Amino acid sequence: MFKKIIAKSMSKSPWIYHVNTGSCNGCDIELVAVITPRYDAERFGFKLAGTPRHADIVVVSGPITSQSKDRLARTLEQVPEPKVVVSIGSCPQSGNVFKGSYSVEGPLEKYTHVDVAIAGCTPKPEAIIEGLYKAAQILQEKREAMEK
Amino acid sequence: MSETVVTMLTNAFSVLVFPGLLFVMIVGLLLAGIDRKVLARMQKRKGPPVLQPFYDFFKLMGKETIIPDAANRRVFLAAPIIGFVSLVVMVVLIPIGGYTPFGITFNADLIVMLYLLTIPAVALIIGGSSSGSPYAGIGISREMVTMMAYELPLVIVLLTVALKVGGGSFCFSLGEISAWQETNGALITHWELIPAAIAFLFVIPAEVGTQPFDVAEAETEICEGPLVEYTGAPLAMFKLNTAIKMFVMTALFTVLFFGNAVATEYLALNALIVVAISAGITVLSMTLAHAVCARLKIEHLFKFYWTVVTALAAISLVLVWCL
Amino acid sequence: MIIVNYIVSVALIALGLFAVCTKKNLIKIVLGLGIIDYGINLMIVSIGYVPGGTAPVYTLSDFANFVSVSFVDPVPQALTLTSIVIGACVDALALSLVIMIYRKYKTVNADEVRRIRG
Amino acid sequence: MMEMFNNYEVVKHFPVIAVMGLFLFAFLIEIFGAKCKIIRNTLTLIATGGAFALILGLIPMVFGEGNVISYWMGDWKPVAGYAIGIGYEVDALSLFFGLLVSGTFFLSSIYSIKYMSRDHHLGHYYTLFLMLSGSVLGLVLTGDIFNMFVMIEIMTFASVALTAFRNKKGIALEAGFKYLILGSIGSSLVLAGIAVLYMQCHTLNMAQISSIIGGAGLNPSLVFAFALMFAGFGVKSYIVPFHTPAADAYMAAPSSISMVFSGMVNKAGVYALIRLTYTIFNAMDIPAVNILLVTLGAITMFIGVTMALAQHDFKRLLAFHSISQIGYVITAIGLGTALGLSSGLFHAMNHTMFKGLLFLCAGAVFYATGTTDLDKLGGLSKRMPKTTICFLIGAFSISGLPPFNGFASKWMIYQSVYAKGVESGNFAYIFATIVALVVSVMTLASFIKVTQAVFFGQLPDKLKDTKEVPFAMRLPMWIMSGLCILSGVFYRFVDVNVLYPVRNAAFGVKNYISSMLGGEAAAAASNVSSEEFFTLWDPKLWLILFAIVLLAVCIVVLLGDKTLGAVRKNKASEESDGKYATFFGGEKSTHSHVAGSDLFWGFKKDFKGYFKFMQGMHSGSVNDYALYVVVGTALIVATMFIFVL
Repeated sequence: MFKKIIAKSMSKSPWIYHVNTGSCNGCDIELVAVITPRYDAERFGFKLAGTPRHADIVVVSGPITSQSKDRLARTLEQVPEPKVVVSIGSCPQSGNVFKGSYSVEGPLEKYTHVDVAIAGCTPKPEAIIEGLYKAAQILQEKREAMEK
Repeated sequence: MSETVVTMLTNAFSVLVFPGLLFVMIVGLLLAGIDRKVLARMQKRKGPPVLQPFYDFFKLMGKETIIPDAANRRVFLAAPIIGFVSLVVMVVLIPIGGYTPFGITFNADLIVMLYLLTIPAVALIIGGSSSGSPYAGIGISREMVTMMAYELPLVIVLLTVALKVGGGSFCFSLGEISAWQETNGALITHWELIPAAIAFLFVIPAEVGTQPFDVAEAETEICEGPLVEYTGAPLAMFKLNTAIKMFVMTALFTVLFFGNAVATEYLALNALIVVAISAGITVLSMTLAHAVCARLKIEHLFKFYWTVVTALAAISLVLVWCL
Repeated sequence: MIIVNYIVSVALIALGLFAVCTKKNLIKIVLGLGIIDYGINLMIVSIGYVPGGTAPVYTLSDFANFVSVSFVDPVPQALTLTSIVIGACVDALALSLVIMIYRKYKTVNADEVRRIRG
Repeated sequence: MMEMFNNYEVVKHFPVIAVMGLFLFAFLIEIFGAKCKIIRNTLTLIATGGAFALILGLIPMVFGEGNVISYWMGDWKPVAGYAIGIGYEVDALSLFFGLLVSGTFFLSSIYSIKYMSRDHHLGHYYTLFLMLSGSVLGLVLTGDIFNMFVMIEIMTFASVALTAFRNKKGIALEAGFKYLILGSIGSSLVLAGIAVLYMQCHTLNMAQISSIIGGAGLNPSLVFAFALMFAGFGVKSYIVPFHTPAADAYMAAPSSISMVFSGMVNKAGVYALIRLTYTIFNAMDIPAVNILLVTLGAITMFIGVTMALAQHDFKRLLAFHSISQIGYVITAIGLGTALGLSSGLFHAMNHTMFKGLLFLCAGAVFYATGTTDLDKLGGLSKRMPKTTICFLIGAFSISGLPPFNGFASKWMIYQSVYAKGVESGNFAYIFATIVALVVSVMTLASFIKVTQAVFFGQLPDKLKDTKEVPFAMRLPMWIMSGLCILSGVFYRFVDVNVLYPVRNAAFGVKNYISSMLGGEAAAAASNVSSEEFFTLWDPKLWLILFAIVLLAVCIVVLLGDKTLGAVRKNKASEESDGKYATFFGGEKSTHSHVAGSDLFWGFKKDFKGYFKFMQGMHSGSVNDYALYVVVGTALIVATMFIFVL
C-alpha cells in the first residue's frame, strides 16, 4: 500500500531545482512567472527547492557554456534518485543563437539524459507547466521502475 | 494482572495513537496543509490541495537518502528522529481538553515544556551542523539566534500565566492552569493577559520557522540552511517535525489561554475543538504574517523580539504583578 | 596609643591597594601586595595588645602568689607569624613570575603584559 | 570490616589522615618520583585514591546517621567551652564538598597520567597537584577559620604555580601572575576580616564564633568583618566583578588542572561563602543579604555567558561558562530557603561533573591537535567520535536539556527563585528567574558554537591525521558522562539521599556548635522547614515514553528500508565522489570554515555596544582587575552597612 501511495505522491509533489547554464534570463523569468498567482503551479504541488539535495526535477535553461559545464555536472550528480531532467527553451537543445560560439559546449544531451524538453524562445508559461507536469508523471514512472 | 495489561494497553494507545504518534502526525500535516491553502487564497491563488504536505512527506520517504562524505553519519541520521520523538512525547504531556493519559502526577510543567521545546530545534541544529556544509553552518547560527530571540518573550509569557493562575502561590503545572480556567474563565478573557497572548502569537511563527521568521532556512539565500544536505527520509522527518511543531505550539496556546474553559465531557469533541482552535491560531499567527511580510534579516528579527514582543509580554507581567 | 596603630595599618593597606591599582611596573605591584600584608599584620598584632600587659608566660611565682596578671593575647602573634611567612611566599612567587614574564615579554610594564584579554 | 565505618573513634581520624596524607605524598613524590615515571604515577594514584576512599568511608557516619565528626589536633579539646586548638569538623555540608573534591582530584590524576606525559619536570607537577588537592580538601573539612585562610593561601600558591606550569607560553605566566595578585588581594581581605572577627569574638573556631554572634547579634564591627570576608570569599569563588583572573587561568592552565580549578577550586569559594553566611553569621534571614547574593549571582551569570559568546578559544569560553554557572549557584544559595540551598548545591555538584567533562574534552582536543583555537579547529567528530559523544553529553548537560543533570538542577533553581519571589512579594526574584532562563539559552548557543567550530563543520587539511585520544584519558571522561546522565535521571534519589542531609546540616547551626564544643545536647538535626521540591517531571517515565516512541519509529524505519524508500546506507564503490560531496552551489567543494567569531553576528550586532564595552573592560591589565576588586569590595561593604545594619 505504501508503495502505491509513495508512487502516487511522486507525481503530486515534484520539487524543482533550477540551473542557469548561461541563459539570457528570458526562460528564467518565465519559470518564475509559472509560480505567480496567475499561473500558480503550486496547484500541482510544484515548489522551488533551494538545494539540489531536495529536488526531484532539475530544470536547465541556457546553452551549456564551458564555464557552467562542470558546475552543471556536479549539481546533477547531487540530486537524489529518482530524478528528472527538464530543459527549458531552445538553448539547451540546440544552442539556439549561441550555437557555434567558442564558449558554448551544448547541447545538454551530451552530458545527461533529458527527460522532457520544452521548446520555444522563450516557451510560454502554459507550455512550461505542461512540460513540468509531464516530468512529474515520468518521475512516478521512474519510481515504479525503481521498485522492480 | 489483567488491570496492568489494560493500563499498559491504554498507555501504549495514548502514546502511539491518541494523542501521540498517529494523531499528531495527521493533525500536524493537516495544519500545514491548511496553512498553505489559506495562504494561497489570501494571495488570490488556487493553491495546493490541503493534503499537499502528506504528498510531500510520502514523496520524500520514497527518495534516495544520501549521506555526504563530510557528515558524521550517526548524528546526521539520529538528529531528525530525536527531534521527532521529543515532539511526540511533548504532545502526550499537553493536557488536551484536560485529558492527561498518564495521570496528573506525570503532567507537564511550564519549565519542562520550555526545555522540551528546545530539543527539536537543537536536533535540527546538531543535524545541520553534522552535515559539514558551510551553508548549514550559517543556518544553524541563525536558528540559534532566532531561538535566543523568542526565548525571552516566551519565558515572560509563561511566567505571567503562572503568576496569574498561582496568585501568590506557586503554580507551574499546565494541568492546574488548564483547570483554573474552568472556574475563572479563559485567560484570554482577562484583559491584562491580552498583550501576553499577542506576544505568544508572535512567538509561534519564530518557533515553527515560517515565512517572515524563517531566516534559518532561507532557501533563496542559504539553500535551506541546516537542511541543505538532507535528502529522503531524514528530510521528511524534519518536514514532519515542522508540521508537528505547529500543532504543539498552537495546542500550547490553547491550553494556556483557553484551557478547560472550552472543554466538554467528550474526549473526541475536545480533540476536535482543540484542533479547530489550533487551525484558527495557525491562520492568525502564521499564515497572516506569511502573506503580509517579507523575510526579515536576522538582526532585525532579534531586535523585533527583544523590543516589541518582549515589551508586550512585560506589560502583561507588570499588570499581573501589580493587580 | 593603640589607635595610631589602626590608623597606620589602614593607611598602609590603602597605600598598598593604591600601588596595585595604579603602578604600571610589575615589581611595584608586587611591592604593593607586600605593603597590604604589612598593614594587615600590624592590625592583627595590635588586636592582641592589652595596655600594661606582659608576655603571656606564667611563672611559678605567679601561681604561688596568686597574682592576677594581665598579659597580651598570644594568638594574634602566632597568626602574624604565619601571615608573614605566607606574605614572604607570595612575594617570592610573584617576583619569580615577574622574572619569567620579563624573559618572555621583554618588559615589566603592566600595560604590555596583556596578551589575554577580551 | 563494615563495623569500622560505624565506629566513631576510628572514623574521626579519616579527614585529617586524608588531608595530611595528600601533603605527605606531595613531598614523597618530589623525593622519590622526580625521575621515575612509574613511582610517580603510583604514588599520585595512591594518594588521591586513598583520600577519596577515606572520604567515602565517612558517608555511613555522616550521611547515614547524621553525626558531625569533630577532631581536635593534638587533642586540644575546648576547656570551659573555649576552643583554642585547631579543630576539624565534618558535617554533611563539608562531606558533600569533600566528596566532590576528592573525587574530582582522583579522576583528574587518572587523566593527568596520559595527558601530561609529553611535558617535562612532572615531579613538580604532581607535587603541586597533591598540594592543591590537600589544601582544597583541608579547606572544606576544617572547622577553624584561620586554618581555612592558610589552606586558601596554599591553594592560591599551588594554583598559580600550576597555571604557569607550561611556562613556555607567555600567556601561562601572565595568567599566573594575575591570578596571584588578585588571589592574594582576596586572601588579604579574608585575613583582614578574620582579624576584625577575632577582635570581637576572641576565638578562631567557627562553631564558637557562630555561637557568640548568635547570642550577641550583629554590631558594626561584625558587619564590617562580614563584608570583608564576603568579598574575600567572593574573590575566591570568582563572582563578577572578581572573575577576571579565573578566565585567564582556566585558559592557560593544563586541562587536567582547569578541570579541578573549575570543578573544585571555585567551589571551595562557594563552600566558604555558604559557611560564612549560613553557619558563622547565620545571616540568611536578612533580606538584604539574600538580595545582594541573588543580584550578584544574576549579574555573574549574565556577564559570564555573554563574555563566553564572544570568545575564540575553547578553554577560555569554558572558563567564562564556569563563572556563569557559579552565578546560578550563588543565586540559589542566596535565597536562604531549603529548596534554594539544595538546588544550589545540586547545581554545584552537577557543574563539577559536566564542566570537568568539558574541560577534559578540551584537553583531549588539545592533546590530539595541539590547539584550542576555535578558528583553527573543525570537523573532529569523524576523527574523534568518542570524544564528540562525551562533549555532546557535557554540552547538553550544561545547557540544561532534559534528561541530563543540568536540567534537573536548573529546574530546581528556577522553581526556588520563583517561589521565593512569589512568597516574599519581591519582584527582583521574578526578574532573576527570567535572567536565569534566558542565560540558559545563551549557554546552549555558545555550546552550539563550540560544537560547530570544533567537532562538526569541515575538517581542515592540517588536522587530517588526528587520532582519538588513548583510553586512559577517555576513562575519566566516560565516568563523568555516566555521572551526568545518572544524576539527571535519578535526581530524586540524589535529592533525598544526599541533598536533604546536606541542607539540614547547613541549617542546623545549633547542632554544628554543640557537637564541636560539647555544651547542650545536640538539637534535633532537622529543624528545617520541610519545603519539598514540587515535581511534575519524572525523567524515568519520560525516558520510557521516549523509548517507546523511538522503538515505534525505528520499527517503521527498518521496515521502510524495503518498502518506503531506496535508502542506501553506504556509498557503493563504483559511484563517483561528486554525489557525496558537500553542496557548494555547483562549485567544487573547498574548505570553508564557519565557526568561532562570526557565528552569532546577528545577535552580536544588536548588542554591539555592550560587547565592545565588556571586552574593553576585560582589558587584560592587572591594574584594572585589581581596581575592580577594590571597587567591588567597597560596594559590598557599603551595601552591608546601609542595608544590613
